[in-house]
Amino acid sequence: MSPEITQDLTAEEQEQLECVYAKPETLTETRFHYCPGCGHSVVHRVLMEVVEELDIQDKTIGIAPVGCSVFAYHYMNIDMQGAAHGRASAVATAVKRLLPDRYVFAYQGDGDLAAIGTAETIHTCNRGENIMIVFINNAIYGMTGGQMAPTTLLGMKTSTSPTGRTVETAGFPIMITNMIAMLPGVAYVTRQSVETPNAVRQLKKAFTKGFQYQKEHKGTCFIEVVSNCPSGWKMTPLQANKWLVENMFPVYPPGDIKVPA
Amino acid sequence: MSPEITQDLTAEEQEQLECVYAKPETLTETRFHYCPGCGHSVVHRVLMEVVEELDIQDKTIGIAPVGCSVFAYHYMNIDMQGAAHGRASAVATAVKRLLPDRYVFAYQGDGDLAAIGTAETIHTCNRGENIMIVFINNAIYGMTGGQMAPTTLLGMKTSTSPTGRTVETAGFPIMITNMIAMLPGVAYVTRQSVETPNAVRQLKKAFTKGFQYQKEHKGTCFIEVVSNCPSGWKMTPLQANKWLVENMFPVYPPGDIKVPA
Amino acid sequence: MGDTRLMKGNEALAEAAIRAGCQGYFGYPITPQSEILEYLADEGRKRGMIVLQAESEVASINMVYGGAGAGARVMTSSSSPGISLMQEGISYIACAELPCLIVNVNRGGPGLGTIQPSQGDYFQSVKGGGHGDYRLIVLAPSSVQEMADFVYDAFDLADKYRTPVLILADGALGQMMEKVEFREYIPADHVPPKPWATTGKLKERARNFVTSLHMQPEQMEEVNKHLQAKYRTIAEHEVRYELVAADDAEYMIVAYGLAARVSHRAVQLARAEGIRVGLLRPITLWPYPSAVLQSIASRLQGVLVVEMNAGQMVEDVRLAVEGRAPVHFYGRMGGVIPGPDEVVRALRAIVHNEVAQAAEAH
Amino acid sequence: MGDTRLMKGNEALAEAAIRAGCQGYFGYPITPQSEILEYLADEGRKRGMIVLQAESEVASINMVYGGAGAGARVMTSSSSPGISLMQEGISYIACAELPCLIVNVNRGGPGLGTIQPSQGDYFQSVKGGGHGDYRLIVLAPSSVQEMADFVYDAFDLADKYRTPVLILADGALGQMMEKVEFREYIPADHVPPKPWATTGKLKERARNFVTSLHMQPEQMEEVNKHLQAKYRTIAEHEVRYELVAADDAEYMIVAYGLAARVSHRAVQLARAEGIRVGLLRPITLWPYPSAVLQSIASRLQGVLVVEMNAGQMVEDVRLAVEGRAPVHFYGRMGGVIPGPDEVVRALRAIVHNEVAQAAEAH
Amino acid sequence: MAKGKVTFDIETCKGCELCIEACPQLSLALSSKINAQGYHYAVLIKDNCTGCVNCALVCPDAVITVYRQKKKSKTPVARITNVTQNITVTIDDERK
Amino acid sequence: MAKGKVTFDIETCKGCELCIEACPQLSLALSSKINAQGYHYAVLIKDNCTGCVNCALVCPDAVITVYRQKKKSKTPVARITNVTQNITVTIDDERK
Amino acid sequence: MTHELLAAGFGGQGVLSMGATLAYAGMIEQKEITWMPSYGPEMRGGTANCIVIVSDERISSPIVTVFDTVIALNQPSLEKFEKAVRPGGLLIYDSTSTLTPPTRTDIQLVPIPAGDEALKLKNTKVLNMIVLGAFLDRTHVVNVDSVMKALRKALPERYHNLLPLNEQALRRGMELAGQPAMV
Amino acid sequence: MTHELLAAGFGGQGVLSMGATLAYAGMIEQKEITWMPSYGPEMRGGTANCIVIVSDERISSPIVTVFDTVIALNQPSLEKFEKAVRPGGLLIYDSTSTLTPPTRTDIQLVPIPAGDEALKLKNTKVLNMIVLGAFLDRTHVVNVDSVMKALRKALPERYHNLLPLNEQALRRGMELAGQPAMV
Ligand SMILES: Cc1ncc(C[n+]2csc(CCOP(=O)(O)OP(=O)(O)O)c2C)c(N)n1
Ligand SMILES: Cc1ncc(C[n+]2csc(CCOP(=O)(O)OP(=O)(O)O)c2C)c(N)n1
Ligand code: SF4
Ligand code: SF4
Ligand code: SF4
Ligand code: SF4
Ligand code: SF4
Ligand code: SF4
Ligand SMILES: [Mg+2]
Ligand SMILES: [Mg+2]
Repeated sequence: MSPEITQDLTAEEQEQLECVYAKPETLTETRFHYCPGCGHSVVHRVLMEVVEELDIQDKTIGIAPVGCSVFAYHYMNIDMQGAAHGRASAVATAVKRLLPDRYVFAYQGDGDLAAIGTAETIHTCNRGENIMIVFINNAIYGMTGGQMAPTTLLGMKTSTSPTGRTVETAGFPIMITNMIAMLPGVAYVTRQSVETPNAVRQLKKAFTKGFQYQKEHKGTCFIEVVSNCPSGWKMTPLQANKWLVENMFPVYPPGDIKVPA
Repeated sequence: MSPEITQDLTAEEQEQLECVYAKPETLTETRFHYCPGCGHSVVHRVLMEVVEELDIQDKTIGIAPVGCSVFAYHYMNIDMQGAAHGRASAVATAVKRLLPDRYVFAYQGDGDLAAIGTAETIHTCNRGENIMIVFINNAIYGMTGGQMAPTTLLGMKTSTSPTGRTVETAGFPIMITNMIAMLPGVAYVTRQSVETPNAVRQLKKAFTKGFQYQKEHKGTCFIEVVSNCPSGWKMTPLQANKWLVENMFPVYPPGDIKVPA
Repeated sequence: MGDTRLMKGNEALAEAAIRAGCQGYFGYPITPQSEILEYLADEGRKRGMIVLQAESEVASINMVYGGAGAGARVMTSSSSPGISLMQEGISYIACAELPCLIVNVNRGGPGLGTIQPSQGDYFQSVKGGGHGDYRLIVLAPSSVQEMADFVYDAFDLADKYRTPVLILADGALGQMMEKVEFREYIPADHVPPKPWATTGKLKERARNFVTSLHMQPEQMEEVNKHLQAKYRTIAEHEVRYELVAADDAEYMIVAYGLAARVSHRAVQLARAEGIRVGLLRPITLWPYPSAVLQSIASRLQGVLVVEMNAGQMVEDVRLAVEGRAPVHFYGRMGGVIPGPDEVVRALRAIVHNEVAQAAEAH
Repeated sequence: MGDTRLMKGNEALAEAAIRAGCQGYFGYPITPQSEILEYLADEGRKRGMIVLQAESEVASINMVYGGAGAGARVMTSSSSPGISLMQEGISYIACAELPCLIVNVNRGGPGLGTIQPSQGDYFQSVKGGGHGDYRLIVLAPSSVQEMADFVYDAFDLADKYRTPVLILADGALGQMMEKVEFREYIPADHVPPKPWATTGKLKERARNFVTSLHMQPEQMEEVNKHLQAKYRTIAEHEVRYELVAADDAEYMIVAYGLAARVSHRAVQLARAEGIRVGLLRPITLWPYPSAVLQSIASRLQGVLVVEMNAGQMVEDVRLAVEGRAPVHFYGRMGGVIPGPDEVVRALRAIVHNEVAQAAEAH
Repeated sequence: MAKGKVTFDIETCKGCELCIEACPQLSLALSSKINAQGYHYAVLIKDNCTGCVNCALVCPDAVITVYRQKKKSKTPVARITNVTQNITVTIDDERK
Repeated sequence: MAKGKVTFDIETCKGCELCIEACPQLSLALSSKINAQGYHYAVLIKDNCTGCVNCALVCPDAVITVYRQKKKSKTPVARITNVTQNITVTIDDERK
Repeated sequence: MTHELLAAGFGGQGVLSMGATLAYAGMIEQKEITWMPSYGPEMRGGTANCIVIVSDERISSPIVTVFDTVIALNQPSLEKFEKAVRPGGLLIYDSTSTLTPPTRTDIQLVPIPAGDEALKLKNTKVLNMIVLGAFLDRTHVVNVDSVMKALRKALPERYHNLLPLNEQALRRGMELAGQPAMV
Repeated sequence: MTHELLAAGFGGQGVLSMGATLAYAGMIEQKEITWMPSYGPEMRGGTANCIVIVSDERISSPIVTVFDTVIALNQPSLEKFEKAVRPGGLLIYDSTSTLTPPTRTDIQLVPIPAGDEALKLKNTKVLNMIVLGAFLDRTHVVNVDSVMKALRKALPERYHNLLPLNEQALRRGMELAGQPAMV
């Protein structure tokens, strides 16, 4: 290990350097409670960067789920509601219908969105509610300690699939995003991730588009983020991201699934 | 009108004719409570004909929904359970898992299956439960007096879409059957109808296949029947069937959507 | 006659909601209350209301949560099984202190039951069908006029106390027609603004968030203490009831909703027979008019509780009477409505029995 | 030591379910009870049980309906918000008379609340959180041993009376470890066969159907009368409770579950101070041990109800005591557990106050 | 004689006319009379029924029983078992 | 001097190492010290940072601020309005 | 004055709307009214009935079990509700569809051949108005002008061409009720 | 005999399993026991504590607020629970991680340099066993053999190679506790 170098900016550096990246103002001072390396907080930050850049902090209302991101409103410096488990899109529907000129998004985990909230998710999208749904797919129930999710991969061990998920007991991992993409009311469907700088840049573009389309009344925008859960997966953050690329991507390949005409 | 002819069989006729069609024994004596011309009872009868022909009355367990067919167990002479609104497939799941050698089917309307029961329907199918789901799509809530269903056509007037269903308020009619067909656990998906003798014959074949595949553990069989609701549609039965062909079929075209490999 | 109309209770309630400035309705069809959704889908939409037929009652109540959280005046309605499905959502709404109106046009249970009128959901309404310690203000109309009037009241109470208000009406009140006069809606002046609503974070204020989650038990206990204090305030100020022929009464019937109408007639019939009986009709089922009952209990020879269920409110009556007078119960279940004659018979039996007992004692 | 093990309450309950021959478990994760599902997903499956992680609590309870209707011994478990979602299903199960076990490991509410132990769901459990007139047999364990033992009992009661049984345990009982001895499960001999189950219509019998629907109110009233008669039978035969130091008691604490354990200690401490206090621990919360309370009430100087909520069971106590003794309440909310010292303090305040009042009276 | 015939459980008929529409022979019509439920019920009005079963297939209320000219009997005329050697059997087809 | 630099909010860092993995310059490492949360936090160990922002993009805890050599200033040096006739403006680029 | 009426018949016979029309007319006359349907299962068919109370005072119970008048438009209703008429009360029934006439002697029986008369008026839908006419004639609970006003208000414009026919039916019913019982 | 213990520390320090081991040992000695975790939010991190009661009699409350012994493995726990020791009771704490030592004089203070000792044993995971050893030495609530038996039963086979190290740690803790307080 090389000797440590000055960690603060020197006077000279202060003069010559300009800040090109800092935590956005749209995040509060509160430290994230997430486990080390968890993708949730990256997504939070990127989302808030976009809100900052589009200058829509005063017009954006977010809906937090029940899941590890239940406290999203502690971090995102915007008006938010915490929905009951699975119902974020129903809550978002009402907010948007009653405040149609606001930007509304629901932020949900895979248990929340694709298990208990399946009906609300599908009908919100089928109605083409003019909102953005951010879907964090980490293939596990993070918050409750690592149970199988509907998106858990086959063979994956979790506390409720101790010998690995099997088709016989639990069926295949559900491709909810692809089902959603079929619905005519849905304008934009994309699958993103946050395990590399480039992935983060792509996600940012996706969020920007999502808000743009919402402004243009194009219909529902659905953004899946294939994410990790180092704690639930019982891996280090680096292992988790590697595992994600090797195992999640083959089943949930990143990329646009539907774009507006 | 020609003069009436003997309505009973003459002695001679009794000698020379044989019965080629009669109500199956697998239907009880109870008269159907359905409105004149309603498709529900045709489907009931055809289903029970198949149970009779396959000689599986003692092994078949049906789950009735909440909807006009809530009293299915008064007509079908088999063991049945009446599920809560929307939950027939969850009920069927448990019955089948606990009695795996029985034939289990859920019988559900469009409100039951595709609105309140969306999550149960999709997850039952995603788990590939080895059951048959019979889905009566009459594009309306018959039982409660003609409210809009998720499958109600655009422009269709119902008591809750008094000026016709619009995309803005209610989104597009949901293509739940096509979504279901995407799920790998689902073996057989077909869309049938009962407005002509031939359609009835086709439906019978579909039911026969459904039970056959269940025997072979192929996974979920999903049989949609595009049906009518003369009362809800405020039409005579003949008008209703004509309307069905002209308006429902373009949106819900009959035919197989997925067949086992 | 101005704004007097002949309407079903369900329609009157819906019309009153429009007039009360309700901005959003979210609901799912179920007999015997679908007319509320149907009326609003027509009239409400025409008059600018957001009316959404949701995919289920679970979705409906969570839409109400969202709409109320966004600061709008919103409501839902359903009937018994549908209300059961809303219990989680109601508990959330109560805890997050969101003002809204929930209407239960009660049908016969349990289970799928019947679609006929019932009061079987009393316990669920007043003791909390959902989890945790919370209360709903529960208003029990007994005429079509009240189906309309209580909507104004309900919305104002909801806003005043930031609490969900339930209108509990049996199916008959939803289906029957009476004339109803719509007075102009003037929001009560105690109705506060909603600076807490999530309408978009303005620079000049901190972000608003609506939640029912508090990770630390001590924090959650504070939330509970706050709620309990609020409930005490409500209990002090918002008890409503009607007393009929109570002054000289030796017996009191206690009944609400349709059963109170039936009992009112029974009081008239029984008085004609010389039985000195009065009627207490609780209008708020929570907070319950315990004090009035308590204050008259000791001069009564008996109390007869009449309900369209197996005996639920009778517990609240017994809690108020606390042994000061014998409490009797007469009920019909599963969608059956008692007639005034039955109630009189039940009353007569009590009176005679007591007279007999008194005689025996001598 | 044989089959004695050190286990969490949740695990003990799950192990007991396997031993009781439970054939199907359907549930959805939620803290603080996910260990039940997790244990069964491992051990239960290995030992032949059908264990299905459902897509939601709504699905779970309806799977329980299906499984019970098919004649199998089945169960589900959840915690407060999840149990609220089951209320419609529970009402259906009660009405269709399907035997099954429901476990609520109660956490702090309302709303999303906390995950810490609470008794905030008492009302929901005993008064019926779902619609219509129905009852659950409610068993309240207060140790890990009872978490196991009551499972045997619950399944037998469920089958005997064709009724859903609820085990109501606060979160602490699920999470704490104690030693637990698994006695062999011998089905009670009153456990009847299930000829009504839908297992396939045999030639020799009419079809079976499971339903909670009865279109005619008169029919539905009959169903209700039948249910009410059954509930009366249960109330007569199945009341369970524990009395501690009651013989010479001038004061009684009434508490269940964890609060009863805490209160037991408080009794010991208070007795050491010379306060003659006993403990009534209801084991069945419904049917409630009203009779025993009633029978001792008049010789008491006071009753102190201790709950981990804002005061719910206290109503049942007051209904039983009916003014024969003053009833006091001490509670903690939102996931906070009272300590024995707090309970003693509350008791002391009552005793001193009464002594003071008595002195004043002289 | 026609090749087929249909009979109706007239008290169960709801007069929906679907059978009438389905009959390729136009053999059916509603009666001018009503049954106890208040419905004009379906009746056979022509002697040209072929026993094609169409009407019965579409009838929602399982009202219709259909008869058709008997096919050549398929019931066995004899039962021969335990054949250990080649034998020859001739059937006399003139039973009636 | 390097073209960029990064600073860390070390008390917020959870030592997940994602930034280290993401840095193309291999400029980062975990410190041997721990912060109050108990984590070994990330630090800059080389003087070769380009300010590419990669580390900050992947950091889950928004710990990292990135600086880069200033671009030519884009702030206006003068403000010219209401031009009614053609004019010529020359900028003296030697401000420093 | 308080009048308590029960009207019963088959689903399609218009008993509910007859009751509603009467209630509306009562409202026009500034009376207190209540109309209570016995609503059936969530499906079609079967019998229907409603209670209508018209009164000068606040109406206590909308549910009564003994009526001043019962109107029965079919045999089952007649059988079911004959006993619900208070002694001295009225029982009006459609004699066209009645096989077994009522037998009570302590009440006034008013058979109206409403089915036949409706056929004569070439519209079976007005059967209910004929019977309502008979009711008005016998009770004067409201007057016929109020009923016509009620119909005018309650009927959508596009059906207003049917108003004269309805009036004709009402008046025919009044006539028939005026005649001595033809039992 | 009844002994009531509270053990508290950071999430990863093994206070819960230390408590469970003690409980298991109690069970092996046929005592009554209860182990009550204070379980935290549904997410990771933060502090953890548990109450362990070992008794010869049926245990009434598993919740107590005053303890015979408090074991504190970090500064926040020490500050929070110092006052929870009953007068005359024990306060055992990891002196390695303690910045501000406890100040009460009416209780026995037992500082154990567990962090340093664990480093010496080259496995920070055994810190909890060192402290447990100290506890056993001072209280004799259970004996060390029972604890070893408990570990053997509770640990999965694949970790049995760690048993000797654990025993070493336990014994080291007993030694340290035997020495006079080094405050
Ligand atoms: C009605 C209800 N059921 C269950 C729970 C428990 N619960 C909380 S979060 C969660 C799932 C979390 O998984 P996911 O949605 O994938 O989010 P993650 O934590 O993985 O981000 C569950 C089951 C609850 N709070 N409410
Ligand atoms: C929880 C609940 N919500 C609503 C209802 C009322 N309800 C009964 S049937 C039905 C819908 C019927 O429509 P569908 O499923 O399409 O069946 P159909 O009658 O058209 O055959 C509804 C909403 C109910 N019984 N339970
Ligand atoms: S449990 Fe998983 S999803 Fe939740 S914060 Fe930790 S790593 Fe992230
Ligand atoms: S309402 Fe519609 S679906 Fe129901 S029975 Fe009548 S026609 Fe059939
Ligand atoms: S069997 Fe065929 S030919 Fe005969 S009546 Fe029926 S449809 Fe017509
Ligand atoms: S189809 Fe059946 S019910 Fe309809 S008219 Fe013909 S016989 Fe009658
Ligand atoms: S900005 Fe780029 S070069 Fe500099 S430390 Fe971060 S990743 Fe490395
Ligand atoms: S990515 Fe962030 S939290 Fe992780 S080690 Fe680097 S600076 Fe720390
Ligand atoms: Mg997840
Ligand atoms: Mg339908």
